[in-house]
Amino acid sequence: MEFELDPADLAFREEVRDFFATGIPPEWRTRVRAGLRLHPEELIAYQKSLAERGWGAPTWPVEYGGTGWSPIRQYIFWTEAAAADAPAQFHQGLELIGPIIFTYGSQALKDRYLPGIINADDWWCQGYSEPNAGSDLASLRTRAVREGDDYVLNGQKAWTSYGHVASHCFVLARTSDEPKRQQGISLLLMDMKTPGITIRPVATMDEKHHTNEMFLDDVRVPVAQLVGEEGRGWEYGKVLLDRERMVTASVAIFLVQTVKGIREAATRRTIGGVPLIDKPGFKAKLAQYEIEVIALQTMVLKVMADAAAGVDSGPLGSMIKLRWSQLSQAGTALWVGALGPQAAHFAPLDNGYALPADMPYAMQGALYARVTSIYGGSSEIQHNIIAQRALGLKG
Amino acid sequence: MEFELDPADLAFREEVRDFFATGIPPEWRTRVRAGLRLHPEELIAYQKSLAERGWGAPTWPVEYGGTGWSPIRQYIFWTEAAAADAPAQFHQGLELIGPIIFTYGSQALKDRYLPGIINADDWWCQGYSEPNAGSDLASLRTRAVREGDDYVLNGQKAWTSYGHVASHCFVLARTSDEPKRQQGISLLLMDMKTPGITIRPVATMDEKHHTNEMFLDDVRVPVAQLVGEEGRGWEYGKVLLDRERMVTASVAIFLVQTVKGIREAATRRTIGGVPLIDKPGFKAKLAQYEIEVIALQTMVLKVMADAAAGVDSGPLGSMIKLRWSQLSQAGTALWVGALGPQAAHFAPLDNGYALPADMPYAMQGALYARVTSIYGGSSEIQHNIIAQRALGLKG
Amino acid sequence: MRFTYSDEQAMLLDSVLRFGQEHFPPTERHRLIQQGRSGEAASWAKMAELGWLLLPIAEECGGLGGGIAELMALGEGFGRNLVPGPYVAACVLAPALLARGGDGQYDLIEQIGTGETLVAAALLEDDGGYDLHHIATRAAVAGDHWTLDGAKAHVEDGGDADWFIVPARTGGETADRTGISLFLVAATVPGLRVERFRGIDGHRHARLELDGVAGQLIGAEGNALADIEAAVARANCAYLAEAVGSMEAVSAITLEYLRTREQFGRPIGSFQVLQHRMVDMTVACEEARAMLCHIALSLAQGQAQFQRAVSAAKVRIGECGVYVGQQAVQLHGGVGFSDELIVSHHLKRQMMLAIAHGSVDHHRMRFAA
Amino acid sequence: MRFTYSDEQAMLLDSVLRFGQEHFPPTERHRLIQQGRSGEAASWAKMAELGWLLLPIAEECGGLGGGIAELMALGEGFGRNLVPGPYVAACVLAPALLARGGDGQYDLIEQIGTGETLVAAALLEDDGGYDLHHIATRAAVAGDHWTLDGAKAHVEDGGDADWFIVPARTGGETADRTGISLFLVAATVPGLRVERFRGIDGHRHARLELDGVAGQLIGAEGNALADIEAAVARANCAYLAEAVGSMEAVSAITLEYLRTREQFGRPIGSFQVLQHRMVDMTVACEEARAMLCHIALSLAQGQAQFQRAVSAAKVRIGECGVYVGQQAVQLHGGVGFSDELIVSHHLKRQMMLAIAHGSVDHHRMRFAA
Repeated sequence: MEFELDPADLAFREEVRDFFATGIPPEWRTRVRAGLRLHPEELIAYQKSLAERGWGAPTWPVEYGGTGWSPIRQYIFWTEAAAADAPAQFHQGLELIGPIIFTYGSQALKDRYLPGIINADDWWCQGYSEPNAGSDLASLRTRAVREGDDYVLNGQKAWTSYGHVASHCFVLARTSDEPKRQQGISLLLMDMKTPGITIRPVATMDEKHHTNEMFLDDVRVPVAQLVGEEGRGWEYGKVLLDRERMVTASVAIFLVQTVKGIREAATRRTIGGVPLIDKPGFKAKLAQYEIEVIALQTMVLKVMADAAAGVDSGPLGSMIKLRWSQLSQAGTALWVGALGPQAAHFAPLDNGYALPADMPYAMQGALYARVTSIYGGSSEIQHNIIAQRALGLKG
Repeated sequence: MEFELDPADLAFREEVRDFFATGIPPEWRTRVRAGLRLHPEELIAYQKSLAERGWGAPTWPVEYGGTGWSPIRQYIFWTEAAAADAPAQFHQGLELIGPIIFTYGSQALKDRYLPGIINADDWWCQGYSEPNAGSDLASLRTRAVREGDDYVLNGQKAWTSYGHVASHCFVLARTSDEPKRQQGISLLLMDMKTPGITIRPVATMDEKHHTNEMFLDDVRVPVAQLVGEEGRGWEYGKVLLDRERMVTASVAIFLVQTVKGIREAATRRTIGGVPLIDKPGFKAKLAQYEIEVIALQTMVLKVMADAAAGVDSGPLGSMIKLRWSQLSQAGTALWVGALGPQAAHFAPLDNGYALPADMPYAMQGALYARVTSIYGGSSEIQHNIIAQRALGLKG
Repeated sequence: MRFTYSDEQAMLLDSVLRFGQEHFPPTERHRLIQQGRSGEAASWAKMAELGWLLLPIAEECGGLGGGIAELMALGEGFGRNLVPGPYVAACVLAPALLARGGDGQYDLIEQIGTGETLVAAALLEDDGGYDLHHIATRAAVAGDHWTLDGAKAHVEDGGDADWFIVPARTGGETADRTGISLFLVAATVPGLRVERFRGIDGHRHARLELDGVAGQLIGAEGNALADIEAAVARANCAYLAEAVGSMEAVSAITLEYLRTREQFGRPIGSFQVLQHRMVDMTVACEEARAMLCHIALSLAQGQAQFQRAVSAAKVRIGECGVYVGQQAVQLHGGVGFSDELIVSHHLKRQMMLAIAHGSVDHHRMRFAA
Repeated sequence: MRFTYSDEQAMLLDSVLRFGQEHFPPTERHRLIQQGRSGEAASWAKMAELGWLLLPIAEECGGLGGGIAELMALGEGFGRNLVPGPYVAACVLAPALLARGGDGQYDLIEQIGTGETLVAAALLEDDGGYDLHHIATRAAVAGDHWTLDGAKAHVEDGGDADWFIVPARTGGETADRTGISLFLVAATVPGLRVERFRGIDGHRHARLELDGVAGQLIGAEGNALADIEAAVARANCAYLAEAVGSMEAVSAITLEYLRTREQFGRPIGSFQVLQHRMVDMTVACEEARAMLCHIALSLAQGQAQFQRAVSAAKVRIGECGVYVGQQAVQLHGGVGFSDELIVSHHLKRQMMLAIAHGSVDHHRMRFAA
C-alpha cells in the first residue's frame, strides 16, 4: 500500500488550490453546502470560468477538449473544489451525453456539440424516463418514426430535469419493436426549439423548479442527429457504466460541504449559552456523520486509485451511490435539526423580514435529498444491481 | 377509549403483587433480566409454586385446570411477575402442546397429560424442526409408519430445545405422502424413554446447553398417542395462531426486566466518578430503549384488550415477535456495553476469582438474544407473514 | 379497558374525516394553503359551526370540555387528510393557558370558540432550545399596566394570531422554573414586531420582538410554568394523534400503490424488499398508535406521569412518523417526490410535527430526566 | 498512490492465511482454544519461527520494523481464519511500550520476538472507562526500587503474561495527562494478584491488584502518556485489520450459504430481502476496508491525525463488524447460532474487537474532541 501523492500531483494540488482561492461567490455557499443546484446562470458562469482555465471537462480526454487528468488528479480537483465551496459541475452534458457523443457519435456531432458542452454555450437535458418507465426504463414508449431525413417523435417524458432551461435534449425513443424490450431503442439529439416540444413544470416537494414533463408531438429530428446506430441506444448507456461511477463518486466528495454547513449552523445556535456543537449529544451525532463521510470519501478515492491502476472496482460505484444518497439525507436532516424551532420558518410571509441564516436552503436541501435515493437508479435498484452483478445472486 | 382497570381487576393485581412479594430467589434475578432461561429444576420449582396457588396455567380454561383469566388479568399477572423478576413460565408444555391436547386430543390424552403440564411433573420438548426443515417446516422428512398398534418413527430432528431434560416430546412426522406438502403430517406424543431416541447436545454460541439434535431410530409410539386425526398435524398448529400471539406477547412484557438490568449495571459503573447512567450519551440510549419497550408493552396490552373485546388484532402478534426480538437484542447489547472493558471477562480461568457482578449472564443474554430473531419464525418469515396475510401483498 | 374509540368519539372522528375530504381534497388542499388565512376561512367557519373550536375548551370556560380521547379523535381526523390551520394553537393550547386568567378571559375564550379570534402562545426563545422555562423576556409594572421587553423565536401557528399569550419573567433568572407569568398581548399593539413565516407544511408561524409592549397579566403573577407545561402536553396530544392519522393514511396510500403500480411487468408490491419495507411502515404505525394509548393510560397517574408519557410519545411518534413519510415517498419513487400527490405533503407535515413543541432529542432527554 | 498491498505484503498476507488454515481450521480451532495457552503453543512457536513475532518490533530494538501496512496484512490474515492468541498484546503493544526503556529492555523484547516470553500492558482501571490517562495506581520510591499500589480493571490478553507493563502515577492526579510513568512488573512478584478471565472469543485476559508490588521503571519518569497512546493506536491498527479480515471472511461464507442452501424449493439467495441484506453486509465490508485506507492515508499527517483516524476507524469498523457478524448469524439461521460453524465465532470476535482498546462510543467522542 502506498498512500503518498507524488510531487507532480502535489504541485497540481497547489495549482488547483490557488485557482479556487478566489472566485467562488460567498452567496453560493449555503446552497452548495445543502447539496442544492445553483441557478442555471450561476452554473453557467462557473462552467465558463473552468473552461477558460482549460478545466471545463475534468474527466474527458484531451482530444475532445478535456483535461486528460488521471483519476487521482480528478480526485484532487474535486476535493479542492469541495473545500472551496465550489459547486459540482452540472453533469447532464458533461458526464451523461458528452462521453456518449465522443465515444459513439459521428465526427459532425462531435464537432457540433462537444465544445458547447465544455464552454456552457449549450445546456443539455435528458429525455429518458417516462411516466410508466422509471426504474424499469426499458419499458419506454416514446416512438421515433423515420420519415425521409427526419425521425418524427411522439410521446411523453417524465422527470426532464432542467428541461425548462436546456437548449438541447438527448432522448431515448423506440425506433422498432423487438422481442427483447431493450432493443429497438435509439438515442437522438434534439434542439429544444424544435416545434412540437412542450415543457410542463413539475412541482416537487422541495419547492424548487428543477424538473418537468416533456410532451413530444410530431417533433422532427434530423436523422443526422442519431447517435451511433439505430436501435442500439440502450447499449450506449450501459457501456458508460464505468464513467457513471466517476460521476457519483465525484459528487460524493462534495459531502464535506454538508459537514461544514452543519458545523456552522451548530456553532451559531446556542442553547442556554452553550453552542449546540459543544453539547455531547450533538457532538456525537456530528462525529458519527463525519466518520461515515470519511468512509465514503475513502471509497471514492479507492475507485479513483483503482481506475488509475487499471483495477476493476466492481460494484463500488453502486455502493457509493447508495451511501452517498443515505449520507445526503442524514446530513441535511442533521443540519435542519440544528436549526431548532426555526426549521419551521421556510419562507417569509411579508416583505422585509429575513429568514434564519440557513433558510430556506438547509430545509430545501433536506427535502431535495429525498430524491437522491430515487433518481439515477433508486437505492432498491442499486441493491439489485450489486446483488446480481457483483454477488452473483439470481432472482 | 377507556383505560381504567375495573375494581375487581385492581384487587386481583394486589393479590398477584402479594404473591410475588415473597418467593422469587434473588439468585435468579440477573439471569431472568438477561432473558436467559433458568435451570430446569428452578423452572420446575417456580411452576410448582404457581400450580400450588392455582395459577399454573394462566391462559388455560378452568375446565382443564387453568385459571380462566381474562386477557387483561393475564396481562396483569405477567406485568407483576416481571416487576418481581419472576421468570417467564417454560412454554413448550403450557403453550405449545397443552392447548393442542385440550383442543384436539382424546379424553385419555387430556387426562394423562394436562395435569402433568400444570404441576411440572412432565417436561415437554418440541420435535418439529429438522436439519433441512427450519423456516420451511413443511418439508420435514421424519416418517411415522403404522405397524399394528404403533407408529414406527425414523428421522432426525434439529433444535430440540431441552430435549436433554424433557420427559416427553411432541413430534411432527409424515404419515403419508400427499401432493400438498403440508398434508400427511401427523402429531404424536412420545415418551422420551422410548427406545431408539438419541439426544445429542448442540453447542451454541451462548455456551449454554439448551438445544439438541434428536435421532429417531425405529421409535415405537402407540397409535393412542396420536393427537386428533392422522395427517392433520399441520393444521393443529395453525389453528392455534391466536394463542401463539399471546405467548410472544407475554414474553414481551418481561422486557422491563432487561431495562432494570441495564439500569443497575449503569448505576454501578462509574467513569471518572460519575455513574454511567448519569452520562448524557448513555442516558439518551437507555431512554430510547425504555421508550421502545413502552411502545411494545402497549402493543401487547392492546392485543390483550382486543382479545378481551373479541376484536381481531390482525398481525399484531407477528409484529410483537419482531419487535420483541429486536429489543431483546438491543437491550442486552446496551447492557453489555454498560459493563465496559470487563465485558471481555466471560468466564474465570482460575478458581476463587469472581466474575464482574453481571457476568456471564449479561453477555450470555446478549448472545442468546441473537437466536430470538431466528427461532419461532425468523424475522424475515414474520415480515413475509405480515406482508401476505395482513397487507395482502402477493409474491 | 378498551383501546378503541367510544361510539361518540368514533362519530367525531368520522365527521372530521368527512370534513377533511370535503374541504381539503388533495387536489384543492395545496391551492387553499397557498392562499393563507383566507384559504382556510370557510373551513374554519365550518369548524366553528360544528362546535369543534369549542370542543377542547374546558366547560367552566364555556367550552365543551373534551378530554384527551376527543382531542385524539380530532387530531387523527385532521392528520388523515392533512387538514391545515391553527386548530391546536388556537383551540387547545391558547384556551388552556387563558383558563389561568379565570373569568377575566372568558370573553376571549368565547371568541376563540366562535372562530372570531385567533390566539397563539409565544413560548420559545432564542438560546432556549425547546425549553419552556427558558424565558429571558421581562415584564415590568409601568403605572397601571405591564410592559414587556424581549423576543420570541418561534410562535407555533402565530402567523395569523390576533393575540399572543406571552410568558415573561416577573422574577428569577432566565433558566429558573419560577418567576414566570403569562401576559396577553394584542398583535397590533405598539412596540410589537411580528415577523411571519410559512413552514414547509403551509402552517404560518411568527417570531416576535417586544420593545416596551403593553401586556395584560393572565391570572396570578408568577408560577405559570406548570400551567404552560400542562397546556403544551395537552396540545402535543392532538399533534401526536395528527401524526398517527397522517402515518396511517400515507401507509394506506402506499400499500395501494404497491398493489397497483407495475414495473418490470408485475405489481411492485410483489417485490419482497418492498413488501418488507411496507411491513416496517405498518409496524411503525402500530408503535405510534401504541404510544397514543400509553398517553391515555398515563392520565390516571397524575400530571408528571402524563407529561413523561407525552415525551415518550413525542420521541417514538416523531421517529416513526418521519420514517413512514420518508418511506412512502421512497416507495412511490419520482411521483412521491412530486408535489402533485399528497404523499410528499404527509412527509413534510411529519417533519414539522416532529419538532412542534419539542424535538425528538428534546423529549428524549425530558423523558430521561 | 495504491490501495492494494505491495507484493511483499501480499505474500505475507498469503502465508498468514495458509498458517491460519493449517493451524486453526474451523474443526480444530474451538478445541485448541479450550486448551488455553497450551493449545496455542505449537502455533506460537511456528509464528516465532516465521519471524512474525519480530515483525512489528522496531529495528533499533532488534525487530523487523514492520510498518502499519505489514501490521494490517498480518491482522487481516489472522481475522480471516480467526487465529487466536495474544499477538497484538505481546508483539505490537508491549514492544512499542518497552522501546521507551531503550536498550535496558532489549533483552525482554528479544524474548518476545523468540516467543519465550509474553508481556501484556495493564492499561485500564476501574472508573476510567477506556481513558488511558485515567491512572489512579501510584508508584513510589522505596529505597532503590519502585513499589506500586492500585488495581487494573482489564489487561487485554494478559491471561498468560509473564510480565506486565503497568502505567502508574509518579505525579499528578488521577485524570491528569502528565505524571504517568511505565513500570515493568513480573507476573509472579509478591503482592500482585492476577485474576484471569476468558472472553467469548477465547482470548485470555487479566485483572490486577497491586499491593506494594515491586516494579522496574521503563525509560524516563513521567510523560509516558504520549507513548501509551501511540502504542495503543498502533495496536488498534492490527485489531482493525483483523476485524476487516473477519468481516470479509464471514461475508464470503454467508454468500456461499445463500447460494447453496435451499428452502421453499429454491436457494435462499434468490430471496430479494436476503440479497439486499447481503449487499448491505458487502457495503459494510467496503466501508470498513476504506477506514483502514483512511488510517494509512493519515500516517503522513502526524501522530495526532493518525490517532484521530484510528478513532474514526474504531467507530465505523466496530459498528460494521458487529453488524456483519450479526447478519451472518441471522442469514444462517439456527446453524449460524450453533458453535459448530465458524460463523458465530466471527460474531463473537467482532463483539470483542469492537471494545478492545476503546469502545465505539469512546472513540467517537475522542474523534469529536
